[in-house]
Amino acid sequence: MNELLLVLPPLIFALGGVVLLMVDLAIPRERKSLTAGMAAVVSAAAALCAILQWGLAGSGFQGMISVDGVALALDALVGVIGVMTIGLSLRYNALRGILRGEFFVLMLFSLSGMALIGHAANLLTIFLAIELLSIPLYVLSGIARPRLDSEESAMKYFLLGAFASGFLVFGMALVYGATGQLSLTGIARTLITSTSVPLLVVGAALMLVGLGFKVAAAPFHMWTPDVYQGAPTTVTAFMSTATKAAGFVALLRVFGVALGDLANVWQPAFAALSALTMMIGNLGALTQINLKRMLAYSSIAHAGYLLMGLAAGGVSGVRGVVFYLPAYAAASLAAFAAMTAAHNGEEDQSISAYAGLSRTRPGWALVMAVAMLSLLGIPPTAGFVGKYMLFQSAIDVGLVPLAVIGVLTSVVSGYYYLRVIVTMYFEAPPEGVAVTKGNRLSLHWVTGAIAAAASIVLGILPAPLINAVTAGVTSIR
Amino acid sequence: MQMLILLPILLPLAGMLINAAFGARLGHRTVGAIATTAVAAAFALSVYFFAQVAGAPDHAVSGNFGPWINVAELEVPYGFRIDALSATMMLIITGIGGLIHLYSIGYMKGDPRTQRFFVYLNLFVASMLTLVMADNFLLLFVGWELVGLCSYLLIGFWFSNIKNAEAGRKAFVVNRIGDVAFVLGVLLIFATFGALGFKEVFEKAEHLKPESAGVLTVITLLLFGGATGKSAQLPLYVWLPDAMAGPTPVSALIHAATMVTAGIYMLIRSHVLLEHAPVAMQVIALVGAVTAFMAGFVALTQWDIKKVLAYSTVSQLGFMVAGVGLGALVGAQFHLLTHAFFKALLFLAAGSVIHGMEHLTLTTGRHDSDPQDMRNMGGLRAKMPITTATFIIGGLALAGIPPLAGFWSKDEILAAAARTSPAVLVLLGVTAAFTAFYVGRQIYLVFFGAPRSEAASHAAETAPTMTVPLIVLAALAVLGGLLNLPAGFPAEGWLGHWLESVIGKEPHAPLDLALAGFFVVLAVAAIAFAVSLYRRFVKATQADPLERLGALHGLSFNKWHLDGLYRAVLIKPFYAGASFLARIFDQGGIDGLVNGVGALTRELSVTLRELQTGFVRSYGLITLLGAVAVVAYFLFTLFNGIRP
Amino acid sequence: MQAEFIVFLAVALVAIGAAIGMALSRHALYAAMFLVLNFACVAVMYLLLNAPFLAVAQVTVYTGAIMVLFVFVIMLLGAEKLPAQETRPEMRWQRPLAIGLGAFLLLQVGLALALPGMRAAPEPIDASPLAIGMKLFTTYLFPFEVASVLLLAAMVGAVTLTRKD
Amino acid sequence: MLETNYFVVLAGLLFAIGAVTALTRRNAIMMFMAIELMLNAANLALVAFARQWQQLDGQLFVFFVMTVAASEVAVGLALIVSIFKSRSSTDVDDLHSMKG
Repeated sequence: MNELLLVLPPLIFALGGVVLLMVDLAIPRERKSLTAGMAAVVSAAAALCAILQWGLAGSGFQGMISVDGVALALDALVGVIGVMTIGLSLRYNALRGILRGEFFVLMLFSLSGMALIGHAANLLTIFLAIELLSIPLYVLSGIARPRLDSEESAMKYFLLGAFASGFLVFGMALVYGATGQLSLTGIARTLITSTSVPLLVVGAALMLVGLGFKVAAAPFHMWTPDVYQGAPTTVTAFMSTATKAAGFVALLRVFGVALGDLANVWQPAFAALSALTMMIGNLGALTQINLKRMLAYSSIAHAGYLLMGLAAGGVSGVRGVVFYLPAYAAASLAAFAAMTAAHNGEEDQSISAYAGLSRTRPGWALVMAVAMLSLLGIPPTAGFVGKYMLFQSAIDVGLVPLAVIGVLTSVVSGYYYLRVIVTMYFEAPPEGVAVTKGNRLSLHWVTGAIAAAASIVLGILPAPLINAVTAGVTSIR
Repeated sequence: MQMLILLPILLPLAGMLINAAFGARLGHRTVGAIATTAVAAAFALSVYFFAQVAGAPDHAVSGNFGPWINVAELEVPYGFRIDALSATMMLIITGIGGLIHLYSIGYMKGDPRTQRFFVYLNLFVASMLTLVMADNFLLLFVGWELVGLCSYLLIGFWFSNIKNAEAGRKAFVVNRIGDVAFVLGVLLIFATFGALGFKEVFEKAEHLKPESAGVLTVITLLLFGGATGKSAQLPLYVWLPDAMAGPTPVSALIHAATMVTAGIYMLIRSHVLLEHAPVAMQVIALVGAVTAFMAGFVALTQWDIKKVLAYSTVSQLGFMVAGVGLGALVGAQFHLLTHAFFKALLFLAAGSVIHGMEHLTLTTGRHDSDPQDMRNMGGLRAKMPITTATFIIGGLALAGIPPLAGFWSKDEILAAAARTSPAVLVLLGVTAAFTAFYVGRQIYLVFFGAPRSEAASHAAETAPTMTVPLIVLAALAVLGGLLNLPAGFPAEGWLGHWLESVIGKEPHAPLDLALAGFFVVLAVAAIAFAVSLYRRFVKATQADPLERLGALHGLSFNKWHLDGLYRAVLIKPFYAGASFLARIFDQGGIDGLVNGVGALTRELSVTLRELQTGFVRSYGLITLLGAVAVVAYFLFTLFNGIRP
Repeated sequence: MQAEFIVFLAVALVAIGAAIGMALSRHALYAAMFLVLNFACVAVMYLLLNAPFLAVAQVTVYTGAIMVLFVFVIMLLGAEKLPAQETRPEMRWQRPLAIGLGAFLLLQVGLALALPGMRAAPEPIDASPLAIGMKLFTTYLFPFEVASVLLLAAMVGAVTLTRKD
Repeated sequence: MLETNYFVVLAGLLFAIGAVTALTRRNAIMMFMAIELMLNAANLALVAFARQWQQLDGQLFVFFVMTVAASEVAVGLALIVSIFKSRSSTDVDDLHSMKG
């Protein structure tokens, strides 16, 4: 019984999903916001539980799972992201006619998979957790059917996701073959004595393909722009923040914990992938005229910055990653919140549709501007602190060229992030757009404002979070 | 005491927040009053701290407000420290800033976006104060980035003109290129010294082993790279002339008096590092001198009243940078100070002139001539007496005519150059002559002779909120030289003594009468020459008398043909094969290079996006390609002898 | 040894043949049948590898359930006839590149295997259904529970995607 | 006894054929079947390695891969059917409205 406490947050998500599935049957179609509210409560409870469990460490279920600071941090982060996504989906999903009970049930299942990744202590658990997070997401991307772009998005995500899963499993098989171990610590233990290192290395590389796909690292990023664009925006917001966090923790667990002693083989590859991802993400975003697609490329670029932390490794690199994940999530959620708020119902994704937003919706323009500045990394936003930590960790271990590429690509990113601000503040609104003085106090607005405020607060007062993250990272087991 | 040190930053910040939240309901006059009061109060506090610093045993007041970024080995506090150098900068920022706020009330009258203007202006003052009060490199960088952001927002302030928005974006991006160098410098400082606080870094730098001198040179050059962006030096100066698209008070405050001196401040602040990197010092001196010369040369033939001042600013910043490179830190800071006085004055007076020139348009609605083109002016001294007098004082101070402020500060830098580097002396000396010439040309074309357009003949003096700051600044431009008189004068070298606690004792020379006399004669001659040339310029459509110089005039007027040069030397060979790119570079110029790099990046972006075909199977193919590549890379590192 | 090897070789060849047959088949149903054949061959391999219970599961789960579902969908959609390959000009490099990269990947895996060589196979251990069941409900209890959630999620997902509303 | 390598090479071969087939067939169902082949190849490798190490863990992993495959099939086929309803096509190349 005690062992269940070790996986309490993911358990809450999963049980919440099961219960909600049944409760939802009793909720009439027009009252689905009730389902959303309950899902938010479940999500918040899981996050709260993770925070209350802070400091817990141990492993259980015959070494299948473990808990440490990073696991709890991920639980809390995805829980909060879950609550905020639900906050955004009420209005957006209702306008698009996808305010369905299953939406929230599937989200909770996906959240349980994400949370489980942090607790996984075995390749099998990691594999199952990744599938548990992915399969509901395939469905959520396509939930706006029969919209063609939503269907196309789901199909592309599904086919490529399953393809990448194949690589992941094959890689795991090879690693198992080389070490005879499935548990992460077991692999770490036998790494030194393994007689078939090449097999191990090929297995590790194939696992990197599968996990790199989840975090949208180049060259496994190809699905990202299309899927993000076509999926309902709330799902996109969820994917770009929560999935990325879970994916990076998976990379951390597989490569940091299990293959840590092999670091001098995989770290150069991580550095190369990081550089490639930063370049492709930022270049791709540069000439986008579609805001959602631009944010998708921006998400790829940020996977590159995060990979830099893993390539640098050590406490300082990993700490940078774990700090940057919530920083990025806050900014990204703020951006998507503003995006879904700016238009009613049928969203116009082109950047030019946001012209003059500072006059028609001043509050949302501010939220969007804060998000852009944080993504760009202008002090004193959270994005700056996070990027600084990542770049510093790279310099510290001598990855100077990588840090230079990072800084240079952030300069490039200035071009497209600022274009959004220019459009909102320096261009006249299109004809016939009503000016809204002040924002009605809606759930949507509160969510967006909180995300934007978090982007600034985490930049001005990052110390408590940095302390917590440091404690979490040093407790990795 | 601890908390009090934050007040100079918090006051403008509070002014900004009040105006941002309630400004719409307060009315433009109140908004302006609040903003100005906030900065004036910050000025009073700066004076208070100035006195505190003078009285403090270690000549500094500091406050630490807990950690900002604290990761075990990296502890960056919210630490502020006011020492002699910071206190001087604070007085400039809040003093001149306050005057410019006051001036802006009149200048922005009737503009529907006054509220936003003052919000940005207050934010700028707060950020600039953060920059000079920070006690570590990272917090300095916060201010550094925020002033850049404000500058960007204010350049593009009149966004209805798309060119303004473009200029703003260009300023931001070019500055970010400088920032890349600066960030890398900061990262390298931490990697080298394990600290970011000024005190720790400089102490460790003093005891650095000689074999690490190479690192110091790299760090110093990277920091200087940052300064070339913010302080508009070659090759990144391109943004500053364009930045004049913003409102004139902004040009005065941000792009002449304060923000552009941030690079100089940062270099002086890091003088300990500089002193251990003689090679970097030489580079800095040379870049400064060449920038001064080239920009001064371009200023000779410009027609736009603000463009002349813009290039002049670049040129004078070059003087300061050269001063830093020559080791004349006091001279550089002194020139920074006097330049802030007289260049702010010149810009505000120019703004007043433009306002006066627009008088006809405002009263009759007629709009027939460019109010910034000096060819359309002439004879304004009768219509705008205060503006004329103050402009002439500012101009003569800039030209280095004794006993005005500019003479003393420029002389110190020239004397330092005479002591150490003949090449720099020649470049700066010629620049001084250029300066006097374009000042004479500008003053004569604007205020003397007969009006050359209807707008000029109907110009009118501007309101007192605008003229009072002019008078105050003119007084400062006259008296500023007293702050650091050469040895042998009463109260000699006050600024040098004052800064001793920060930059150490610098030898203080008496006035070299021969050198000073030579340059004064040169300046007077250049002004006289300019006046004699432009006496005959009576019609707006007339050709510039300087055109008789032929190729040289073209060189100056077309800003060194850097367009063609860059295209021929750098761009054409580089992209010879890629003819499809050629059209992008037709815009040309250093601008062209900046735009060209941008265009190249965009081209890359478009190419990259063509790979994104939309076909799921081709995505899968690239995934497979990535898989094969990653496996190969893993095996490669493995077989390269690296075993776990 | 010899006999075992011959069986392996024969089954392996059939498996490869079936896989290639699926890859080239013009008809979706034939492709599905080739895949069933391939799965059956793999089941035989499981027997050779001392995994009798898995072999049974392979036949029941894969060929019995999964492939039936495939065939059902193929017939439901009337999608038996497959379109001609690669008519789009932008996809003309797809096939050669895919084959090249696939071959390269195989080469890499082969290289990794060939170098150190695996130890000679040891004595077989107890892989009876009982042993497997014991292990599944002790060591693998937690993953088992996760798998049940996964199946539930998939079920909800499938219904969500096809339900009329 | 048969060497483990034989089986793993066979698994690699099947995996590669599966991957290539997934990329060369335009029909979504075909692509999906090829991906099943890839998973199956991984299973074969797992079982071979399980025998190599004298463990049951590799075999048990295979059970879970089968479960995952079944879930993927359920969702994937539902998706294909759902898209077929709106487009009357299972050709993945028809899905390229989003690109760039």
